[in-house]
Amino acid sequence: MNAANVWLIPFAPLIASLSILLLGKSRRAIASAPAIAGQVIALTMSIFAFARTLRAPGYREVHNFVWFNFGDQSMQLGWMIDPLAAAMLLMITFVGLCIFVFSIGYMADDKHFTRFFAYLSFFSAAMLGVVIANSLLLLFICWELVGLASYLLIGFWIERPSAAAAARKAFITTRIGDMGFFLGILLLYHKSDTLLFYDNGHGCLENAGLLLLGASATAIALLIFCGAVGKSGQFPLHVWLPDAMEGPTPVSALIHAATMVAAGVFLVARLYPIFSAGAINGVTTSLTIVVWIGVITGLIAALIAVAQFDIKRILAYSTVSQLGLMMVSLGVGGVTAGMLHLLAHGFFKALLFLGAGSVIHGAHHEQDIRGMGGLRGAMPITFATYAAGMMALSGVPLVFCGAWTKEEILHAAWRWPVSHVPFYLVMLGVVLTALYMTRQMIYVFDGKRGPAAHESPRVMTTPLIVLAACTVVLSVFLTPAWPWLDHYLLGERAHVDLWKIFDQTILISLLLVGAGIGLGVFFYREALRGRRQDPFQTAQPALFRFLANRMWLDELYDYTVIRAARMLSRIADWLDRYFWDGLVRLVGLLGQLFGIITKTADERGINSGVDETTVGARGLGRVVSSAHSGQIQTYLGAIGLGMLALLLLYAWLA
Amino acid sequence: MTLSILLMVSSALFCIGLLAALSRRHAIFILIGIEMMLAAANINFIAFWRYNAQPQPTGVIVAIFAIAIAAAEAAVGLALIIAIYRHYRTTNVDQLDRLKG
Amino acid sequence: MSTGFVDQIFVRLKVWIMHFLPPGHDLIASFVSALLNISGVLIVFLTLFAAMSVLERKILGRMQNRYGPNRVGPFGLLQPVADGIKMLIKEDIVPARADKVVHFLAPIIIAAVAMLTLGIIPYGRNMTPLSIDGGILFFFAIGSTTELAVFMAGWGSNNKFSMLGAMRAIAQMVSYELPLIITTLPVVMIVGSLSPDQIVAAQSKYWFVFTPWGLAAFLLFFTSGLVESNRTPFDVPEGESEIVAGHMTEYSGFKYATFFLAEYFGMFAISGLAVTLFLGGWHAPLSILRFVPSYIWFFGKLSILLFVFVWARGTLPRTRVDQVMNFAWKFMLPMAFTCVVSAAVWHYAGRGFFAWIWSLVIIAGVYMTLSILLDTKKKFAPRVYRFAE
Amino acid sequence: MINIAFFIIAALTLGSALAAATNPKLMHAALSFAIAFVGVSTLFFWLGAEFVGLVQIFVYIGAVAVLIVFTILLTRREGEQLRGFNWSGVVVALAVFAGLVWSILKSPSMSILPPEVSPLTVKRIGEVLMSDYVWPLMGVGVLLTVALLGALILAMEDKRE
Repeated sequence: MNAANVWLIPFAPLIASLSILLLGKSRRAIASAPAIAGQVIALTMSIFAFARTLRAPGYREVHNFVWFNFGDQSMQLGWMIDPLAAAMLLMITFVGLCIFVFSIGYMADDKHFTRFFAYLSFFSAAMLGVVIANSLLLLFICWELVGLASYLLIGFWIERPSAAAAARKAFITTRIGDMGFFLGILLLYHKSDTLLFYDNGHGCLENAGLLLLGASATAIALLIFCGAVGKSGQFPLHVWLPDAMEGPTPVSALIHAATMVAAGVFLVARLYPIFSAGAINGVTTSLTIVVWIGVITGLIAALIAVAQFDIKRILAYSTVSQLGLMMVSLGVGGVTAGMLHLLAHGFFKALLFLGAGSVIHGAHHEQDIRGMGGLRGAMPITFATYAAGMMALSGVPLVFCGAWTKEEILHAAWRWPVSHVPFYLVMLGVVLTALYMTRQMIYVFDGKRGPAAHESPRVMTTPLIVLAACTVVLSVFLTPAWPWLDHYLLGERAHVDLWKIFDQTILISLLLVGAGIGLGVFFYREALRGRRQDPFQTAQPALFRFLANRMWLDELYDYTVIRAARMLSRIADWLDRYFWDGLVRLVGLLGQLFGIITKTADERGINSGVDETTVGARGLGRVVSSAHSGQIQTYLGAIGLGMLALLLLYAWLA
Repeated sequence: MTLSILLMVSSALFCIGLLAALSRRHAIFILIGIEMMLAAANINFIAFWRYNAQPQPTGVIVAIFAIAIAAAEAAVGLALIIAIYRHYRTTNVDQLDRLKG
Repeated sequence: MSTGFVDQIFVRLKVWIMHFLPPGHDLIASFVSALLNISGVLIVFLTLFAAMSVLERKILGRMQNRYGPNRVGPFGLLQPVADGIKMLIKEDIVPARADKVVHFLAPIIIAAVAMLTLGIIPYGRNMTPLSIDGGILFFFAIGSTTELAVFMAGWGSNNKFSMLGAMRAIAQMVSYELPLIITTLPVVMIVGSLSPDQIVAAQSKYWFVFTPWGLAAFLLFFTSGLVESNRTPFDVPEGESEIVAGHMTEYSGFKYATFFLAEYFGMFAISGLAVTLFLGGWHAPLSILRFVPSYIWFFGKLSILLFVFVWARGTLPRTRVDQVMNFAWKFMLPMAFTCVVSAAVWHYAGRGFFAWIWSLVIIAGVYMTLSILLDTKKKFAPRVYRFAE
Repeated sequence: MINIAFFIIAALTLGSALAAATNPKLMHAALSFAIAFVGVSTLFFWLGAEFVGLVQIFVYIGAVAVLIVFTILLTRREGEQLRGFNWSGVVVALAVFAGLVWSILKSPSMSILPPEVSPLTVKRIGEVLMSDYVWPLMGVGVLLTVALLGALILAMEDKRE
């Protein structure tokens, strides 16, 4: 699987998607087979690609080609394999495969089964395209295809108005960010004359290309970051992500946990050279902004998550919060830490969402955690795997991968020279994460037995078990003692050093997580014995309402942005109606006036003349037509005579 | 044997063809007349080639092409006559004057 | 060559006669030469016609387990003389409403055409009566006039059966003229000349019938020739049980004999051309056998082909009209084109052993495909005969 | 001697052509037409263009004449008055003939004798056709194919009826 063939990886699911669409609605039984097959093929090829990157540290292979020429310039596209792409490929295809398998069970009763798998495969193809792109243009194309797939999947149940609205909201909100992204691409192309990342020293991410950018690097980075903000649900464009939970749960797992939202983080990581261009001590304006956006997002989302009751919504805010964390990590210079957290998060958040899906499926599509409870007995496998995911997310150390990556991020934040405020806020976020996850666990699985529930079928639990196992296994590659994956991304060789496990931060980490879980147990367990009322809500109703209503950010947008847009359109409408329309009408009146004048002139003056002419022409025609007897021999005779005349003329002239 | 006598023979054939095309009522005779006129032209081509002593046999080649085209013309023309006959039940060109002005 | 004298005896005879002419008169010399050639051909083929007419009846008789004519002369060999006398003194009936001129001209034209086509065939070394550059083209150009003559016979008789017979004859002759001409194309292509003399000269090493394309083309050519001369099994135009005698229905006496003569001359001409094109003309099959005069070889080969004509007549039943036409367009024509392609491949593959193989493969492939298609596919397969209900 | 042959050929050709143009019997006219074309091809032989003469016989006697008599058969109808003759055509034809003859006689360069040339072989014609005139040859091939198909479609029975 060399770079020239790497396009086959997204191509497999794409073909699968098309073939499913061609199958038609009625072939439910085999509709999932092409999707699974496409994903398995993509996974196999990704493993080969990954194996290729192991040949040497920092292995990178690109394949560029000319897409089209305009004038004397050419637009080049290309794809690449490097550790970043290979790791992402592996994560996306593997998690995607688990989710696909899960979907067979989850969507078994849905009437649009085939369409669902076609969309899923299409999404997978687009996302893989984003990862392997070696050209910002190709990346942008796939990026938009990802957006389209997300729109289709969020609005999958089109008959629900809320789903349609959510799909629209997601599409429009991300489009705002993409506008900035596109402007950034244009600016980048204007400055560097290429959109290829790596091109034997001429790419825009290589030193020569970066020198061309100069001072405009900050502007470009910030514009491109707009795209990342939109796609990864960062403040202030995060509002679409919780609403996107209207889609089927596997979609939430695939898009809003594992892959699509990761695209924004991936984009920043991929374009990190532009963000860090001209850095002094690892700090640039653009990176600082990234840090602060990440911090704000992480904190706000974690706070909101505490006050939610919808099981998927909690997870969605958790996702937003974790993405904020990754952004912080990228901003403070811990690129590998951010990416590792992204990969680990992909696994355990997919696990959590699928677990939530299993719960919802088992609890007859109940999504409110207050309506659940005591599911531990009814759904043991789901409970166990969900607990593993919860601990990974909360960052329980040693065996869960989330812990190590979180710790690395804390490390990186601590080392940031500008300010230590992000470090403390991130710590607060970690505590909150543990808190709301504990709350969720207690609500869902503990306490009194809620409504009747049943364990999900094997086809759904198997992916859960596999993913849970992965969260544990992955941690082996992430420990500070043998940070293999870390160094793999950095392009270095890893060394075993067991003592590093017992760094001081592990104590902090333990402390934070313990505090979070302890607080959660303290707050909720006791309170839950009898009643299903949130103790936080009773203690601080005003604050709770503030958080439960998502800090009224949606309403704020309604009152500001949307109202402003409405106002503007109303003004435009008024102008159109009265000002421009008036002008048009005036012109029309003038035209009518002119028409009346010409009509009079026509009827009185010209018409009679034309009539006379036509009468004359008709008479002439009658005379001439009498020569046309319709008999071919007459014509032939005329030709003969004409020839004779020509002959005589010629002979006479000669 | 001079060229002019040959040319006179060919022009006589041409005029007989013209006569057939102009005077006969039956549509097939128009075709026969045209074939005769083409043959007369062919005689001219061959005659000019023979009396010109050029190395390139252009006249012969043109005559061959003319014969091929005349064959095609005859085939299509006769097919037309059959089609016309089927439609109007006549081959009398005096009655085929739908295009009369 | 030791046998040169016997081989060239007729040529020498002509030269000897010519030397009596006064010198200096080229025109007279060429006129006399032509006359000698024509009379030679006529004498030989009229004799052959007479012999053929009786031999055919005798062979057919043997094939049908009877004696055949054996009353006139020794072994019935004088039968043609008796037939001739009978034909000459028979009453010549012309139908009252016949188109007299056309009715009269038709047998003359048809016989003249058959005789003319005999002119271009090389009967032996230096023994071509009319040696022109485009001999093959001459043969077919003159031969195609037969159709018009047959039409004249049918039209002039003013008889339904005559007209139907003529129509059938023309339809099948036009259809089979295509494979007939196209199968000569490979030979013309390989030799690079339309002259029969050069075609025979090109076969001094091997006969074209010994190449795959040559064999296929020969068989196709011979079959087409069978149709062109309206012989059994393709004598549909004169099928007695259907349309009396086709275009010859209204002819009697010597005119009928003339048609008969034309048919046999046509047969001779087609066989002679087949010998010239494919069977090496007057060449001996082996170089040891060169001492036998060339014309003996030619007429030997000709006799074998004529025997095959008779053999086919004695063996095969008459085909139906639609069968004849289907066979022409669905089998003969594609195979004829295949021969052309195959010959081209043979030439460009170097005319060696591998060329032989390639050529064979092409012909065999197309033959198999056509056979399978014609046998199985409903669209191509022959019409299934159904009994009247 | 040669000249006598020419005059015989010319007389035969023109005579049968005139018969073809004026004979009231359709079939006789068509057959006269065939004879006229035999005459024309003999004229080609006489002029040294043997190949063209053979092609002429091949195409006109073998194909066009047969087509014409077939067409006559197919469009025959009893009681149709087709024997009329348009005398104005004679006038036109004669006038054209007079004009042609006058212009031929008036041109001084026409009264020349043929030069001695080597006979034109079929091989030479083939070479010229395949080299200098290969594109016209292909054009004629396409034209013939199109004419074949066109004639077929024109003469085909309408399926509706």
